[in-house]
Amino acid sequence: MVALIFLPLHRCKMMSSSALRCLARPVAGLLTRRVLAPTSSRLLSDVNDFYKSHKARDVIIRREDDVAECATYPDVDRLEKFGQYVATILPKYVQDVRMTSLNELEILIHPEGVVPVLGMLRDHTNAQFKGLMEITAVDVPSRPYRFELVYCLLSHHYNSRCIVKTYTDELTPVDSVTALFKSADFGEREVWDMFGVFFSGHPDLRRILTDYGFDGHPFRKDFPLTGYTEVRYDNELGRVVYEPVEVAQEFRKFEMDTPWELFPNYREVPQHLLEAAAEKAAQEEGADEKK
Amino acid sequence: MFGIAKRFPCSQLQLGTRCIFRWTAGADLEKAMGPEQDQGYRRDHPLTYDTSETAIPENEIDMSVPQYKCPDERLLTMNFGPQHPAAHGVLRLMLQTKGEQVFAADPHIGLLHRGTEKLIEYKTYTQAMPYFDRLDYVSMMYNEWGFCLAVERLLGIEAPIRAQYIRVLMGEMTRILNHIMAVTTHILDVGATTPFLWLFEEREKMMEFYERVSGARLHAAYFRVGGVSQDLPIGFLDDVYDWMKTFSERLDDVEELVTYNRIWRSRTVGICPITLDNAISWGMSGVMIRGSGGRWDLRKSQPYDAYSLVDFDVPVGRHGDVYDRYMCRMEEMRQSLRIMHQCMNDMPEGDIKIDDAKISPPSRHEMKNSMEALIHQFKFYTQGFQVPPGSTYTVVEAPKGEFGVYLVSDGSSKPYRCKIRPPGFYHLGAMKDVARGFYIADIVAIIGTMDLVFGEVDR
Amino acid sequence: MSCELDLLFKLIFILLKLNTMSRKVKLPNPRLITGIVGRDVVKDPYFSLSRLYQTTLKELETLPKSYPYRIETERLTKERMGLLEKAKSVVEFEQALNARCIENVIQEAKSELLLIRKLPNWAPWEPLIGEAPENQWKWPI
Amino acid sequence: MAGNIGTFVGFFKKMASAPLYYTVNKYVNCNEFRYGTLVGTDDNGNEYYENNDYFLGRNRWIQYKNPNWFILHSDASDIPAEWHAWMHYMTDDTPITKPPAERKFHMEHRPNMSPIFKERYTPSTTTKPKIQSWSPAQPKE
Amino acid sequence: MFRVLQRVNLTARGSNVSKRAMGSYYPANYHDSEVPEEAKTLSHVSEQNFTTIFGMEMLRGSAVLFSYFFREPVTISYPWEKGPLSPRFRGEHALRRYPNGEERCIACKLCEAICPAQAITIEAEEREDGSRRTTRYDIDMTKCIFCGFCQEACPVDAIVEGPNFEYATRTHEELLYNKEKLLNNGDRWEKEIAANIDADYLYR
Repeated sequence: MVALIFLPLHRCKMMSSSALRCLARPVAGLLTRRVLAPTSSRLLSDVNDFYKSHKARDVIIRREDDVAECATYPDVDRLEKFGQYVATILPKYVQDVRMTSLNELEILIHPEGVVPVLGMLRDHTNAQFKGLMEITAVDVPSRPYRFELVYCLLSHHYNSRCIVKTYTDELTPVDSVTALFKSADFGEREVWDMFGVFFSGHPDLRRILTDYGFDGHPFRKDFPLTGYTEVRYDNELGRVVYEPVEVAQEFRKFEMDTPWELFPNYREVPQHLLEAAAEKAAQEEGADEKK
Repeated sequence: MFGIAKRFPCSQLQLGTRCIFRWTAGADLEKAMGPEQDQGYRRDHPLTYDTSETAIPENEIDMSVPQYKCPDERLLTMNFGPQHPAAHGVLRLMLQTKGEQVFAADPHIGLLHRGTEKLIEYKTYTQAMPYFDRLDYVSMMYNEWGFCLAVERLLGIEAPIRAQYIRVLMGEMTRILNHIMAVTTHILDVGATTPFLWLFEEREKMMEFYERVSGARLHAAYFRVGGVSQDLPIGFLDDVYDWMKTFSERLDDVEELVTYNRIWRSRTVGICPITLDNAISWGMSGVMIRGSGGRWDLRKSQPYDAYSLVDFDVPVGRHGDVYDRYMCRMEEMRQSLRIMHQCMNDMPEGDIKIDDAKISPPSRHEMKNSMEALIHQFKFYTQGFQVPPGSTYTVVEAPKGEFGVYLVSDGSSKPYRCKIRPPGFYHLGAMKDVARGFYIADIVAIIGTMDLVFGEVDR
Repeated sequence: MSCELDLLFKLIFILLKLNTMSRKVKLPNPRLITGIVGRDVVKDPYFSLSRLYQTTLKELETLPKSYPYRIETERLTKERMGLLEKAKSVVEFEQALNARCIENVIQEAKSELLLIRKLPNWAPWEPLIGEAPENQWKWPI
Repeated sequence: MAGNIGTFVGFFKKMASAPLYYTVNKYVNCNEFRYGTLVGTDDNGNEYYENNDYFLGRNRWIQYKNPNWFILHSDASDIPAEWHAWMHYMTDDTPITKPPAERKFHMEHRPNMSPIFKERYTPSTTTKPKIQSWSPAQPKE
Repeated sequence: MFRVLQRVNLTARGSNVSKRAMGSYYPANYHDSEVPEEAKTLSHVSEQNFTTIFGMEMLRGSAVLFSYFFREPVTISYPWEKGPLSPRFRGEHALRRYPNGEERCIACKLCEAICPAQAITIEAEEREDGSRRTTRYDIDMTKCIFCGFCQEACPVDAIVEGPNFEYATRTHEELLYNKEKLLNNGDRWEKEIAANIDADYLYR
């Protein structure tokens, strides 16, 4: 983030342009056009004619009727039905299917079912999630299985997305889906590098984004933001050396949390309150019946 | 003519054995590429009768790893980049070559890894926004757009209609910026300097437009959650219109020079053909998938902001090679002009930020005259705004492809996890397969056609 | 006259082009009428598709009878078979399915078939192998 | 087009009227033979020219003041704040047509001093030291 | 051979499909013609041959190139001519003063809180006249990402990103600005900063 904008030419400016250039300038200037001068344009004058006449282009223009089916996205009803369907055809692995409030379909599965579920979603005619757009993980250290693995799938055919989630910890390997999706190659390597989730069956599980010989998995929540080591070029040794990290000014963590409760809807309701509410409702019902 | 015998096999390998369907291939292919090619077909399958088209392979995807042990003494392992000028940044490619022919390519990335996703976990949503400019630093505003849409989705808000139009306008300008960079540097790598100089002049003008709306030529930080930071200045649209009128002419010049040029065509036609099935399986998106005939554009299929209100066409290639992708990019630039033109005409008056004091800061006039607004100003810039708990995977059709943000919120003012899905990362993942069998000079063309920017690949 | 000229041109053209051709990859098959790269025109789509559907139906019998996937896939396959028999042309079949091209439909049928072959190993009709630990799917914590 | 013919003609007109040494001096300073109207001069002696026949970006230029005839001076950071806006096309008003409000705290412009070691800015703390030293020789009272 | 070399415009999918409408399923009817329709026409072939033999596409490209010879060069010779900037430009930071010479900054530390790069460090104390002012206002310009949030956050328009961008330095230390340097910047550039803020008041 060094702000190097322009290097000023300092007090050493000599004649830099050739005589030829200086002679050519006035001559060229005679026949020139204004750079910013407006001229007529085919594109803006008549768009349709332009595209009709432009047949030499070696591409097809997508027609409007080709995308007519995409008018509504996402198709919530269809996605919801599809989620239910997935739950019925894969009872062995699917723990839960959720439709989030943002209209995204989430399929929560047992970690052993990664390959079957993703395979089913890829190959089944009703699903056709041929694209695995992203694999990522979320580290929640307070859970018994701290890593939540997220597979974002895309069905180009049905123009819909779904998210498959599973879980694992530092030691339990998860089956690799590289045999199903080629994009999983880089995706799983990244998750392995950043979180240390091991994918069994991956043909080439190496680190990808961090340095050669890097130690640790930086996106875990217990990995400090500054890291442990820093590098610099050592003139004497003639190579890059690693040193413990030393920052001139500590990372300042401003306390920005508000003391007020923000989203009461998400509050955990204590069990005794729930029971009390249920009792009260039952009593009222009973009272109604008596009346 | 003997060149064909060497050349054919490689492309045939690409298209032939890795996918279910094979092209009607020359017989000399298997010979040239060795025994590895024989797998993948079961002639004795009950369904097969005579043509290969109905043959069902046992495993349709063969994830073979590039071999690093030289099976042959004549194979040479060589280093391409990270200082190579055609590597488009800090790409280190380990190539295994036989003569000039590449047998395996293994991209080593991460030389520009900054841990943006980790940094964002320590920033408020507002603070995280400028980091997105720095991901794909040739399509800055589009990255901001992806993040803003993700947060807006979690918040359950939508930008006002004027802001949506401004976003589309600036987003399409960004698309032209990006495609100029992609196409001209690609042409430059292949050997022509002139279009680079011509179109960078236009790029410079667009940078000035960037500077006028946002205050920075490159890292704009212009889009905000719930709108944009400031309205367009007076006279801006007039100047954009003037520029647009000359720009399509400039594109014609470049096409006249390059498109039918036999050198350019011989360097691009038939290079790196990618089948649609493979492109999808590799997680490709954007032009990479459209060049292979995929009719897929998120602006059309999953429209966001004002894209459902504008009319445009999407170019689709037929051959899936470098040339088709170049054509798609050129056409997309023209289409972007069309969209911009509509935006300028249809843009209504109105707010440019959401009218919610919790999410967008008050105007300075308001802040200096109203105590409540001042309190909101302080709350906004210290605490930020709180986002309801949940997670979303939101995508935009960035110039390079599908730019996705997987955002997890825990109800505080900082994201719990923010995963950025850069399109270039997955394009590069395909390198080891698509580069196979081509010459080293073609690797340059392939890198160019993938439109790699290492700010986003390495994050 | 013009035909002869054309032939002459062609000859010169071939001679001139031979040199550049050696640098060029011959395009695999320029006849890309499906518009999808890598999806070649199938010579006999009716035969391929009906054969695939028959095999699918046959192999579906290896799955348990009450398995919803089997029921659904049988229904789907039969429906498509019916459409295939009813359709007078390939285009009509494509339109009935709202498919881009029949080759895509063949591709779908193939992957379905491959999937069915994998299913006995996975046995996804069995009961759930394990519940998620408590709080695993709860958010926020 | 027409504008540039104007430039061309204007060039010779000015060439005829101005003395030769002046023309050469201009070339050496501005890297090019060009004529424009002198819009103003700032406190350092830099001269500002304008000729609207050129396109935006070239129609305003500066001729830096040389310390003597031998040393050529062209430091981009030499433009003072009141001319900076005009030079960068932020405004069409020059400080002559629209002088800025005078404040007593306004400081004289200074170019970028980084190349000159003695003049360059060195960071220093602006706070009082948190720990005060004392001289142990003097006994506390 | 011909269709391989010359990429003629293949017809769109729709028209191709309609051409091969058929009554039976036999391959003979289903097959698309080997050579696309356009390539078969004589004029097309002749044109392509002509192009290839005489290098017409090269000549046309050269003609475009030649036309650029007569156009005005667009290069701006930088230290003498400068490109346009807008009043919104975010350059070197400056601390401003009120017209009476009193410094504006009230040490509310909003800029310190919002700065994504944590480039700003502020310490404040009560001054002798009882007002609260900063004793330390450091900006590490090597950390700064020039997002402009500090000037947006500032309730008194004290910290601004001025129009100057020609402050490249030879050492890292020179970019660690302290309060004195920032105030000096403000005093030097105030004429232009004030004008820019006025010019942009509609949008702020």
